[in-house]
Amino acid sequence: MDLRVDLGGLTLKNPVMTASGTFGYGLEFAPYGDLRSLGGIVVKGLSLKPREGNPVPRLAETPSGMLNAIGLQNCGAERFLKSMLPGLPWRETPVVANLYACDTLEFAELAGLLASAEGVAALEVNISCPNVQAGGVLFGQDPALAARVTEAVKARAGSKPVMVKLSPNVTDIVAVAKAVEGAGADAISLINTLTGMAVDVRTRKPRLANVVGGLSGPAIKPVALRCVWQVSRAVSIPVVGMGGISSATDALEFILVGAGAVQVGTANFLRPDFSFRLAEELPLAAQALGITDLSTFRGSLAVG
Amino acid sequence: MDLRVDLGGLTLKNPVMTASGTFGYGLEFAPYGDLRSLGGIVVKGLSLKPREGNPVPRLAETPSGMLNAIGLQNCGAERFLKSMLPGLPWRETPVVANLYACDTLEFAELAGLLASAEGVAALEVNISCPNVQAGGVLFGQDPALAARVTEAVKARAGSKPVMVKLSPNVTDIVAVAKAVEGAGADAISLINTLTGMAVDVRTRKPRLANVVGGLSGPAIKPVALRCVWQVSRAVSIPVVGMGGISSATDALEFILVGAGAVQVGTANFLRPDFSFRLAEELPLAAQALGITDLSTFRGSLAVG
Amino acid sequence: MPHRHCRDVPVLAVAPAGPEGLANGLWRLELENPGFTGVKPGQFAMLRPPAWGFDPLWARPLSISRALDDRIVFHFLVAGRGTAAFTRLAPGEPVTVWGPLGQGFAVEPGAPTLLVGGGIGIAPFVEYAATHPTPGKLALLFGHRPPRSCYPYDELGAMIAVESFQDKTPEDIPRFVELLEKRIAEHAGGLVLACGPTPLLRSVKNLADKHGVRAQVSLENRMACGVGACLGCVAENPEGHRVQTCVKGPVFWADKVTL
Amino acid sequence: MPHRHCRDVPVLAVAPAGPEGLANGLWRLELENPGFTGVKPGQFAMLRPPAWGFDPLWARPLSISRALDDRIVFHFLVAGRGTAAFTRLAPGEPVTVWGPLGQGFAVEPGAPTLLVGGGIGIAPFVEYAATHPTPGKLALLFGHRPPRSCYPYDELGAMIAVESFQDKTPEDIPRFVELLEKRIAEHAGGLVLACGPTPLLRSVKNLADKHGVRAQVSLENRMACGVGACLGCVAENPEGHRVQTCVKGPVFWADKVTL
Ligand SMILES: Cc1cc2nc3c(=O)[nH]c(=O)nc-3n(C[C@H](O)[C@H](O)[C@H](O)COP(=O)(O)OP(=O)(O)OC[C@H]3O[C@@H](n4cnc5c(N)ncnc54)[C@H](O)[C@@H]3O)c2cc1C
Ligand SMILES: Cc1cc2nc3c(=O)[nH]c(=O)nc-3n(C[C@H](O)[C@H](O)[C@H](O)COP(=O)(O)OP(=O)(O)OC[C@H]3O[C@@H](n4cnc5c(N)ncnc54)[C@H](O)[C@@H]3O)c2cc1C
Ligand SMILES: Cc1cc2nc3c(=O)[nH]c(=O)nc-3n(C[C@H](O)[C@H](O)[C@H](O)COP(=O)(O)O)c2cc1C
Ligand SMILES: Cc1cc2nc3c(=O)[nH]c(=O)nc-3n(C[C@H](O)[C@H](O)[C@H](O)COP(=O)(O)O)c2cc1C
Ligand code: FES
Ligand code: FES
Repeated sequence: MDLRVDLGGLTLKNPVMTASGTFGYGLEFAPYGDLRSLGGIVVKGLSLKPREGNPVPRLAETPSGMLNAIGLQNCGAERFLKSMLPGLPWRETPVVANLYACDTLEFAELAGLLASAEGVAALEVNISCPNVQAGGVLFGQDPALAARVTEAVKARAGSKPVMVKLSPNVTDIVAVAKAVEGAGADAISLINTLTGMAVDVRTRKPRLANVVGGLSGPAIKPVALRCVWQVSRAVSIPVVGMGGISSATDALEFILVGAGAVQVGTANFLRPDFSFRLAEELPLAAQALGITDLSTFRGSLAVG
Repeated sequence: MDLRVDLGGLTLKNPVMTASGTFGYGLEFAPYGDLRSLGGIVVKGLSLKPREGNPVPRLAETPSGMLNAIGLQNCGAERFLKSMLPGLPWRETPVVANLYACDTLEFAELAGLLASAEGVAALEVNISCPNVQAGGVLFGQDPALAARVTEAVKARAGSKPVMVKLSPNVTDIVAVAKAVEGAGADAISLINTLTGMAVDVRTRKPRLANVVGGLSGPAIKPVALRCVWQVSRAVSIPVVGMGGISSATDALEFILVGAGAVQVGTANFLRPDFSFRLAEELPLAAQALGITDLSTFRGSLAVG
Repeated sequence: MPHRHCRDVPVLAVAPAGPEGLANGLWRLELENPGFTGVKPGQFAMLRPPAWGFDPLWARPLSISRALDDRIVFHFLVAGRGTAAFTRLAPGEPVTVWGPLGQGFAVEPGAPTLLVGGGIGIAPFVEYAATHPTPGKLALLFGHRPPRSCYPYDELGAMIAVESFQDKTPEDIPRFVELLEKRIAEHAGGLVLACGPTPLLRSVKNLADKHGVRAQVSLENRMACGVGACLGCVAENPEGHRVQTCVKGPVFWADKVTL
Repeated sequence: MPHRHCRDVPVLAVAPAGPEGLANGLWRLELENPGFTGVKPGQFAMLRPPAWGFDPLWARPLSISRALDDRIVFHFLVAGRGTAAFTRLAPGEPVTVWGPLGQGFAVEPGAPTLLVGGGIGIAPFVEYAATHPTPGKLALLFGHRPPRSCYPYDELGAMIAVESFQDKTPEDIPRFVELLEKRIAEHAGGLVLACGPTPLLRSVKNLADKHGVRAQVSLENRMACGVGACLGCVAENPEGHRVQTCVKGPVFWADKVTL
């Protein structure tokens, strides 16, 4: 089965990517599988300067899901390019840099820096991180702001495809999707986490030092599928789906509602070889369902 | 322990209510417990005319949650008042009518009809039902529309308290909450379901005939807690919390973040005696935590 | 108010049904009787082991196959996650059970009554035959794919006249329907009761209509609450009304439900 | 690249630890060895039975208490849902395991080494003592509340010098800390290794600092991935950097971590 996918100029050998923030810088997972077998690796969100992130506790387990408020701890774009990227098999598997910044100028600068690196195949713009007080949330929740960031990043990305990652914490996700498409995004990825909270009745304190955090995992899959379905029908650029994918069937569900490719997030924590197994199982699961070609299966949901 | 709560004029003997659409018209659960032991009974959403609702399948199970697209099947307000309400112990346990309509005029008429019935203690306005194509969604997603419905209902509700039930499918739930508070709501209840979707890769069809439906159950508890916390800090009317409550600890979590009372929804399906057991267990669980008074515990979350 | 119960009761036994049950995913489950009395055959119970946490979320409906003083017996097919999890129950482990739920099959002592069981749809007929006042009037026609030993067929055979038909190839199905028609026609003036996959129920409904025989069918709609509250399990009646299968059914008169 | 594995392996045995283990929630678990070799005592594994579905979601970290050719052994305390679910594992049931993870304790054959175990924090010291080149240099100080028989204390006693202290009342704690200080002071020039509740680690850190003894502490931060990817388990170092406990720890030099 031909598993190749084109995501607005970024070609993957199969549709299985890893989701930002859940696969480290990639190398953490090398003992558990062959990184070259993956369709793509999206690394932890990078900022211009290194960030130490939020205080602990940063994680809470919830029914079939989890909350995180890491606060974008990362080594900074420069250190990533110098020390991490060279260790990744970027010639065989595209490495996508996930960008986080607090204003459009910073986004532009970051985009320029990352796009100029040979080993970076594409950029994913995080306009939706709900964990950091300043910036993030607002960009993703307002179509006009989302468009501005997209334009700023596009202007500095050169020939590298730009994927914009949307937040589900909005009244109308289609409006945001259309805005970033209009602003030149080459692809859209979704969903980022839902804003949630957990508390401890014993201590009377929030379970996250940051009080609120992002909900991910199987619990949010229904919301994610709905968003991917709505967005992929409304835009004509490729859509990358994620949110709770924890089996080959889940991945196929996202493709069925219109996703070009998928990203695996929280499931990487269920077992560190999860993404490798998924890349292996996906074609087998498709064949077992009588799917001979992913491109005709894609978006073939029969509605009404 | 004094468990009484005042919800903007509606007095409950304890904070455990049942959530609309998950407890039928109440009598379905009479074999499993004493309805008079509950703090309040919110009945299935009522419309002016009987409705047959959506075609099947209407339900799908999801990780730690479920989707429903019942489409507000109900017997109509008149039949409820005539045939169902008299069978309920409304003198001992307040019965709250949940209202669903497609325009403000209809909401007003429905409010007048229901408020005039002696056995109806209060009205809960569903401005957030995501299942029905026309109306519902829009009212709850726009602060101005939400305020208009609230005003229309208030104008016809006489002395009966009006509780407005919010949707979490919005960018800014606090804006909607403030709008309905400004329009005269006596209390706010939240959250209604998150819009979601499930599909079957074998048949390539949605698992719900209506394609999209409402996600409820433990999976959404983190989102619900966050919404209740945000709203209860922003308004000065009482807030009733719900979303995934499945234990006495869960109920206390909602009270800790600011809920005056709670509603039990999906957990009624885990076992039909769930709400009765919760009403019994809540004071014991509180005592075990050294809580001597719910009113000082309420909203006492220590942040920062 | 009908007597219904919701209790946590221990598993007494769970085992594959017969030597070929394991391979075919057909099992038998016994629970301590949670207080069920006066069960009407065709009624069901909702079962949920608390150890499930929240995933799976819903209880699963199973027909009451025997209700004895001390225990209740179910026969089930492994259809998915929930029923697969039932097979891993350990004796003594608690299961939350509520019931007996819904409407059972009509019992007409004077009427020759044909029981039509399709696969695991045979389950409620064990209790039906065991408690019927005039078992001599009963006959079972049983269609199945896995071997007969996976079902409580011999248990029924010890009580009433039974006849079975194994579908081995798709071509067998029309031959089974022919046999079904013959038996239904023979029950003119009597009663036909059916439980099994929807296509079978549809055949029964149509054939009963054609031959003017009164018939009941038991539906297996997906259920969340089992008590009429969620409105998820509705079936449509000929007037276009949607009614809860869990309280108005699962057994319906065939001419009062759209299949 | 260090050799790490992620495998589904069967449970060989799970049982309460000693006659009073059940009442005190202390258990012993044996799994088939998933291929772990060269385990450094103090390293841990992540464990997740696939039967959990998605609830609980995360694997749970446990210290490797013994790594033998054919099996790996864990000792655990029932702390919540996940560890409670471990007690219900059946022999033969698969558990997804990955490891060995993190940094183990320092092994210095020439140095008198004091092992300080608090409660179930004794677990990694079994492997430590069993594989140490000069066990004659080792001494264990063990503080605990439940009876000693609930822990692998006698197993350790068979290998090295051991001493225990039972906290029965809150007043016992300062007396234990006194004893701890005495033993740490005696190890000047040697090494102190500690595993147990945070307050104990904090005492060890402060006392080691006071007496100029080099010390390591093993942290039990909440973990999701165990491999350094989620950044959920971070500890802070004196320079204010946040580092993953699962890869930079769980064993840290006491002066290199803020407690
Ligand atoms: C009143 C009643 C009585 C029943 N009695 C018995 C019985 O005695 N023995 C027995 O083996 N089974 C019986 N069933 C069916 C049984 O309840 C289902 O097989 C079971 O709920 C499936 O759960 P699962 O978790 O194993 O499957 P899931 O993993 O939930 O689903 C597996 C597949 O089956 C489909 N499915 C699940 N439940 C149903 C359903 N109720 N109707 C149609 N499709 C479904 C799903 O969509 C999915 O495709 C009865 C059902 C009802 C409503
Ligand atoms: C490297 C490492 C090695 C460990 N080795 C062992 C061992 O050998 N034996 C053993 O018994 N335990 C060990 N633990 C601790 C063990 O992992 C936890 O007790 C377990 O994860 C709790 O899971 P649970 O589902 O039972 O509790 P939950 O229901 O998840 O939690 C119960 C309560 O404990 C708290 N809690 C849970 N996990 C932790 C944690 N890791 N740190 C602090 N608080 C927590 C929760 O906030 C909650 O209040 C180790 C932990 C780590 C990080
Ligand atoms: C621990 C953690 C850290 C994350 N960090 C980032 C990040 O840095 N940038 C980003 O765009 N998304 C981040 N995400 C969001 C995921 O990439 C993904 O959008 C989300 O988790 C939903 O997918 P899932 O349910 O499969 O996990 C993070 C998620 C988790 C759980
Ligand atoms: C089957 C079902 C039907 C529902 N019907 C209604 C309704 O008629 N009116 C309404 O306001 N909310 C309705 N709801 C939403 C619930 O009242 C509640 O807001 C939601 O389910 C979240 O709570 P939970 O997670 O405890 O179920 C329905 C929910 C379910 C599951
Ligand atoms: S299963 Fe809920 S109404 Fe029938
Ligand atoms: S547990 Fe994920 S980084 Fe340590």
